Amino acid sequence: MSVLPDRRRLGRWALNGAAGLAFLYILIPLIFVTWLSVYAQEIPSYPPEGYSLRWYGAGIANDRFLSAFWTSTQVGVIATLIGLVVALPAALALNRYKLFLGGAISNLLLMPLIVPGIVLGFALYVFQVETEIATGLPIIGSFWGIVFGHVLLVIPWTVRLILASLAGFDRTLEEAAQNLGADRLTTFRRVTVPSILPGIVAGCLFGFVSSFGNLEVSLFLVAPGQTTLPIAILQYLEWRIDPSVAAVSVMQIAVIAVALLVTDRFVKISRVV
Amino acid sequence: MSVLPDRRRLGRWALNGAAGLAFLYILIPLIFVTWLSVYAQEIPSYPPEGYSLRWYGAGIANDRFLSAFWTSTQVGVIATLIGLVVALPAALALNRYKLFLGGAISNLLLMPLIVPGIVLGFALYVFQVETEIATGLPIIGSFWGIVFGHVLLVIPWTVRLILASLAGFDRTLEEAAQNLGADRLTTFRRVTVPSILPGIVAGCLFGFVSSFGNLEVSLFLVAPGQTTLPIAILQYLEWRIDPSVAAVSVMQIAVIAVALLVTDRFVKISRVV
Amino acid sequence: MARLELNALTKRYGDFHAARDVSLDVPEGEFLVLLGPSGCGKTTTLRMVAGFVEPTAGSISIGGTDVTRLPPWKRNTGLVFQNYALFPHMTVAENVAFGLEMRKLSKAETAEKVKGALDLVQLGHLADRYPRQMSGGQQQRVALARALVFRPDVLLLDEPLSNLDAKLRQEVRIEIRALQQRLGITAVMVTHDQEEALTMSDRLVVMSEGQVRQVGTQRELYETPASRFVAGFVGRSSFLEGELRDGRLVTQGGLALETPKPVHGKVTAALRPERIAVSAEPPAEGTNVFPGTVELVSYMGGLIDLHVRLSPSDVVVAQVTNQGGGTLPATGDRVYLSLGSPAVFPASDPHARGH
Amino acid sequence: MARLELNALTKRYGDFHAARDVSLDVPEGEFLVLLGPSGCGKTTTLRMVAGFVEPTAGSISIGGTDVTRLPPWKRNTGLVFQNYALFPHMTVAENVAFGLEMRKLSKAETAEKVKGALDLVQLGHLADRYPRQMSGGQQQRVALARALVFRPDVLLLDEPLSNLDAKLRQEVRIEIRALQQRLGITAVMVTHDQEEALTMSDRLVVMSEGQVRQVGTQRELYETPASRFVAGFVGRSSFLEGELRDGRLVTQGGLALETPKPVHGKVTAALRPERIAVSAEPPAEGTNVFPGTVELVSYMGGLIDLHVRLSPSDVVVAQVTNQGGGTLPATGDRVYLSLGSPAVFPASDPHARGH
Repeated sequence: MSVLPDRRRLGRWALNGAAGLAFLYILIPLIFVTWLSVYAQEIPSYPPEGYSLRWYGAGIANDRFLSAFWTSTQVGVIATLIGLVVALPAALALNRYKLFLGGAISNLLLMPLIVPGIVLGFALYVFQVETEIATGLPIIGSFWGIVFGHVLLVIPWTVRLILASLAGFDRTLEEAAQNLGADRLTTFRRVTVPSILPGIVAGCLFGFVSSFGNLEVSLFLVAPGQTTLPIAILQYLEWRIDPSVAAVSVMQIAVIAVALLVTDRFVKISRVV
Repeated sequence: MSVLPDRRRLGRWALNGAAGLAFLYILIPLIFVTWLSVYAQEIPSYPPEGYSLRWYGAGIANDRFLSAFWTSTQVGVIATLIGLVVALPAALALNRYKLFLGGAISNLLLMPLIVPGIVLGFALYVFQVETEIATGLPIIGSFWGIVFGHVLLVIPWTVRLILASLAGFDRTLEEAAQNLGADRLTTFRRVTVPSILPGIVAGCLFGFVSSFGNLEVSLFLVAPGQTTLPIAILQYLEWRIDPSVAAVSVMQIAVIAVALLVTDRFVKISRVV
Repeated sequence: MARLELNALTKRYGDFHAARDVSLDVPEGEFLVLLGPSGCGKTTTLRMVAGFVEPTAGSISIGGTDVTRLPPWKRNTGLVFQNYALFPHMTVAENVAFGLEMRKLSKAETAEKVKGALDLVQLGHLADRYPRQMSGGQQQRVALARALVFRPDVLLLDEPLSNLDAKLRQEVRIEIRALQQRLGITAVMVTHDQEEALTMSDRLVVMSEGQVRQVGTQRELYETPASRFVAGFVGRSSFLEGELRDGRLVTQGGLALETPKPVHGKVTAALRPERIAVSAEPPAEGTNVFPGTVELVSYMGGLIDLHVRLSPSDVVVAQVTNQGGGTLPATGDRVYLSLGSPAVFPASDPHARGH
Repeated sequence: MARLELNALTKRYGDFHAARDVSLDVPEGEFLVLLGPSGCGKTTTLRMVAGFVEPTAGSISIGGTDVTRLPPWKRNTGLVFQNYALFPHMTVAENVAFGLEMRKLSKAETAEKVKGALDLVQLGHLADRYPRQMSGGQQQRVALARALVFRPDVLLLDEPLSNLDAKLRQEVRIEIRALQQRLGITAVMVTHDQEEALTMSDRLVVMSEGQVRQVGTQRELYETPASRFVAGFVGRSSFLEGELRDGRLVTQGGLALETPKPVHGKVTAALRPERIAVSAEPPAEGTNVFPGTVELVSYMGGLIDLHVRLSPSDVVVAQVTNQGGGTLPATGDRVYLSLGSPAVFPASDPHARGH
């Protein structure tokens, strides 16, 4: 067996160390919140007095968390579906036709990802208030008002990830299908969609979680009685800090991590994200 | 000139229409907030009583906005630099060596992008509180405590975008440089870095704006006297709504849009994002 | 399995003619090859037949039916792509079954035909593999089975061998030709590879700049090229440029060649390397014998190319067979070349017909 | 411009020998070509010389200095890559200047040498272009200039022509060879293309399975292949398998061939297609004359391949030159082949030395 020269090995260890450090950086806060979630006592002090899983039960049993969770899920699912319906043809158009200002459009689709959430929320609020004043319709604080806002958060993810998938898609496959007798719709359904499925799935996953976890936009759009989960957590924390919030947090992280890993196994997200 | 068959033209218009719709969806709220920012009156009613640029002056002149803007900028710049220093070697390691669980690591690096901000902020808060209790150091609410939290937001962007750049980098270029007499460090500096510059620049840009615009993490980590711009805006809005917030929002959007387009011209971000 | 007729087919993109007045008549069961440099319009022509490019003018008929305005999925053609274009998310059997499904065959009938088609290309045992698990040669055979299974009227092949390595190319070449003959199917292939074109086709079409330059069998094209372009593109040729004086072609370097037919003006003579006889002494007989100096000996195993300078401005390549033993001419040697009767073409236009 | 010596060079990955006991001695100014199928170890050998692969055993010396343990940047070799590997963010001139910069030459000297190197490859006028603005052939010339400008001890070429199209390949081939001779530089090239290897090299090394199989000039390899493998890899051969009986090689189909030297056991005879004489009548003289039936006529322009069946189990390929006029043999014709004296090798091992 040949032995790597010492300096080459050194470089290798340094790089691997850096990767480990980045990983730890992200992991450590998650480890601490997990630790807190199994504290037995109510006041988060150090060292803990004992360990218990009771706060998980308390988190799940909390009516406000539960109803907020359902609101967040409904908003997320519907916004994701609307986002997908808009994004799929939009991505196809951006990929296929040299649109007037196509490059600028596809960059501006990134805006909701990088414009501060508070600015985006305020802009949506202003838009909905002015529309409500102008039309007299009850928009602000309505369920569909929130959904409308969240679609804005979903679109950049779905459009960009489907575009990434389309960039790797060989269009001669579509010609092959048509040559074999498939009309345009059948070709799309049988060949195009299965080929860009990783992008579609990843786009929906990222779109959903960015809607589900959003605080800023929701803050502006929800009516007093109706809250999403991030708002419910924030309100709970204003009132008291106990390990039940940690338990709710850990459950969210676990669900997202599992969704990410399962989806990745199924469609290799890492190739498109 | 050949004429496209009618159905093919129809499909083309439908796709282009969808792209336009997605674009409008994102643009409309921004247009409304821009409109509000030039209202002459203080109460955002409809129709406006007249137009004026005075709220831009008011936004800039507001001391709280100004000091919060500086805090956000400092935190963002420092967090981005630290994030880059960690991310560059980490991305190189993930790209070059088949790390133990390398795929899982690179997926988990996405976590801060998709874990709800409120959960992330709470986890960081718990971590810093427990560390403060254990060590006695004044961490929570300190400038470096905020920076530490924001580095977590920056890392996923920098690592993923540098990784994307590295995936398109032909390593025979490094061999060519070494064959021509460049040692490992010179090769990295003269060949590798210029080749992955688009990923580095895009990673820093996205990392910075996601730190700059972050509300949830900051909410947990700032001390009462010291606020970032998103928190300052939120606090202002709790007290009153007038077009000066719209003006501040428009200025932020404009700066980010310009940064995006200028950077894209310089390094073709669209190839890596 | 039908006659294919192209009638003055033209495709224009703005001012650029991708194909211009292409007329071809391919009888049932013929293997026709379109040969030409890249950009000559051969692929555009094939894609017009498949229905992916709409002609600006002209018409296409398959088996007597005008298909010019039909979409691709209503023409019964089987197209084999350069990059195979197998559906990556389907198994080999599902790929081959796709065309039959579209034709709404029963499941039992589909399964039987798929099996038959895969056996035809000797891949019956790999029916459940995915394309990515197969070699390039196997993938190309699956693509062939997929294009043949529904009995297309015409088989279209778009540079089907160019992604395979040299050894495999030879193998698949023979296989495609044998299959086409066995099934008696009309086939049109596009290639830029001369050897492929010569060994596979019944007839060849040489194209350039969107136009058909010559149609004929291998022998017709090689023995009687219609233009200087064809003489240079099909087989190798050395060219001598000159002017007609006293019934002879006189080059700038002063060579005077006898030409088989009376020509006039500026002309180009085309010489086939293997038709040039090389000798150390002046030969007893022969037309157009000239002395020259060997400039380069290119040893290529069975063949040896001699680059011989006949005058300050005239170099020709002579090809001799390596018969083993004996001494080979070396660089600097003085030799005599018998050029024979060259084909002669007008010098001004490479596409002008010769004499 | 130095002698290159490889001494029992071996590279092992676990149980797999990428290269095994490779010993070569390349004198100053020689153009040596490593030829072999993919995976034969030729690229590993080249990369060991450049310093990118560390040998498991053996040594490398350049100009008498042992460089086995030196990193790539301390060896003075110039490597030309298959994909050119030009730095995309530098202009042509900056690319070429890179090696000189690393050697800390003054700006004036660098500029002068860069200009000289670019003029050498006739690209002086494109010094300020970026690689992406150039054709493949131009990029490869820039890569050549970049590898030559700092006067490397050895020029290394890793399949330098395989990304170029056929016409360009011929052109760059001649150019590289001419440059190498003009500069008198020691060069080692890796290729899997026979024609490239035969036309460019002073000497050839045939490799397979990590081992050197034969070293020699084109003529030595073609005329006296050391093994059945070399006979099949350099030039074309038909093979007849048989057993020795009464001093003759008797095939399964019953042919009995005279062999030049006494052999024994199971053997393989290798026949060069162009050394087989074809005639319609039994020839007056000749060794190993057999009647046969033409099975396939492959018309390839200047050459025609005849696949002739001599017995139920023996088919050989004879190559005849197309001399025009006259009638060609057709499929089904009865012909007589004079096979001449074949090279004979033990049948068991394709790498065993012949007789």
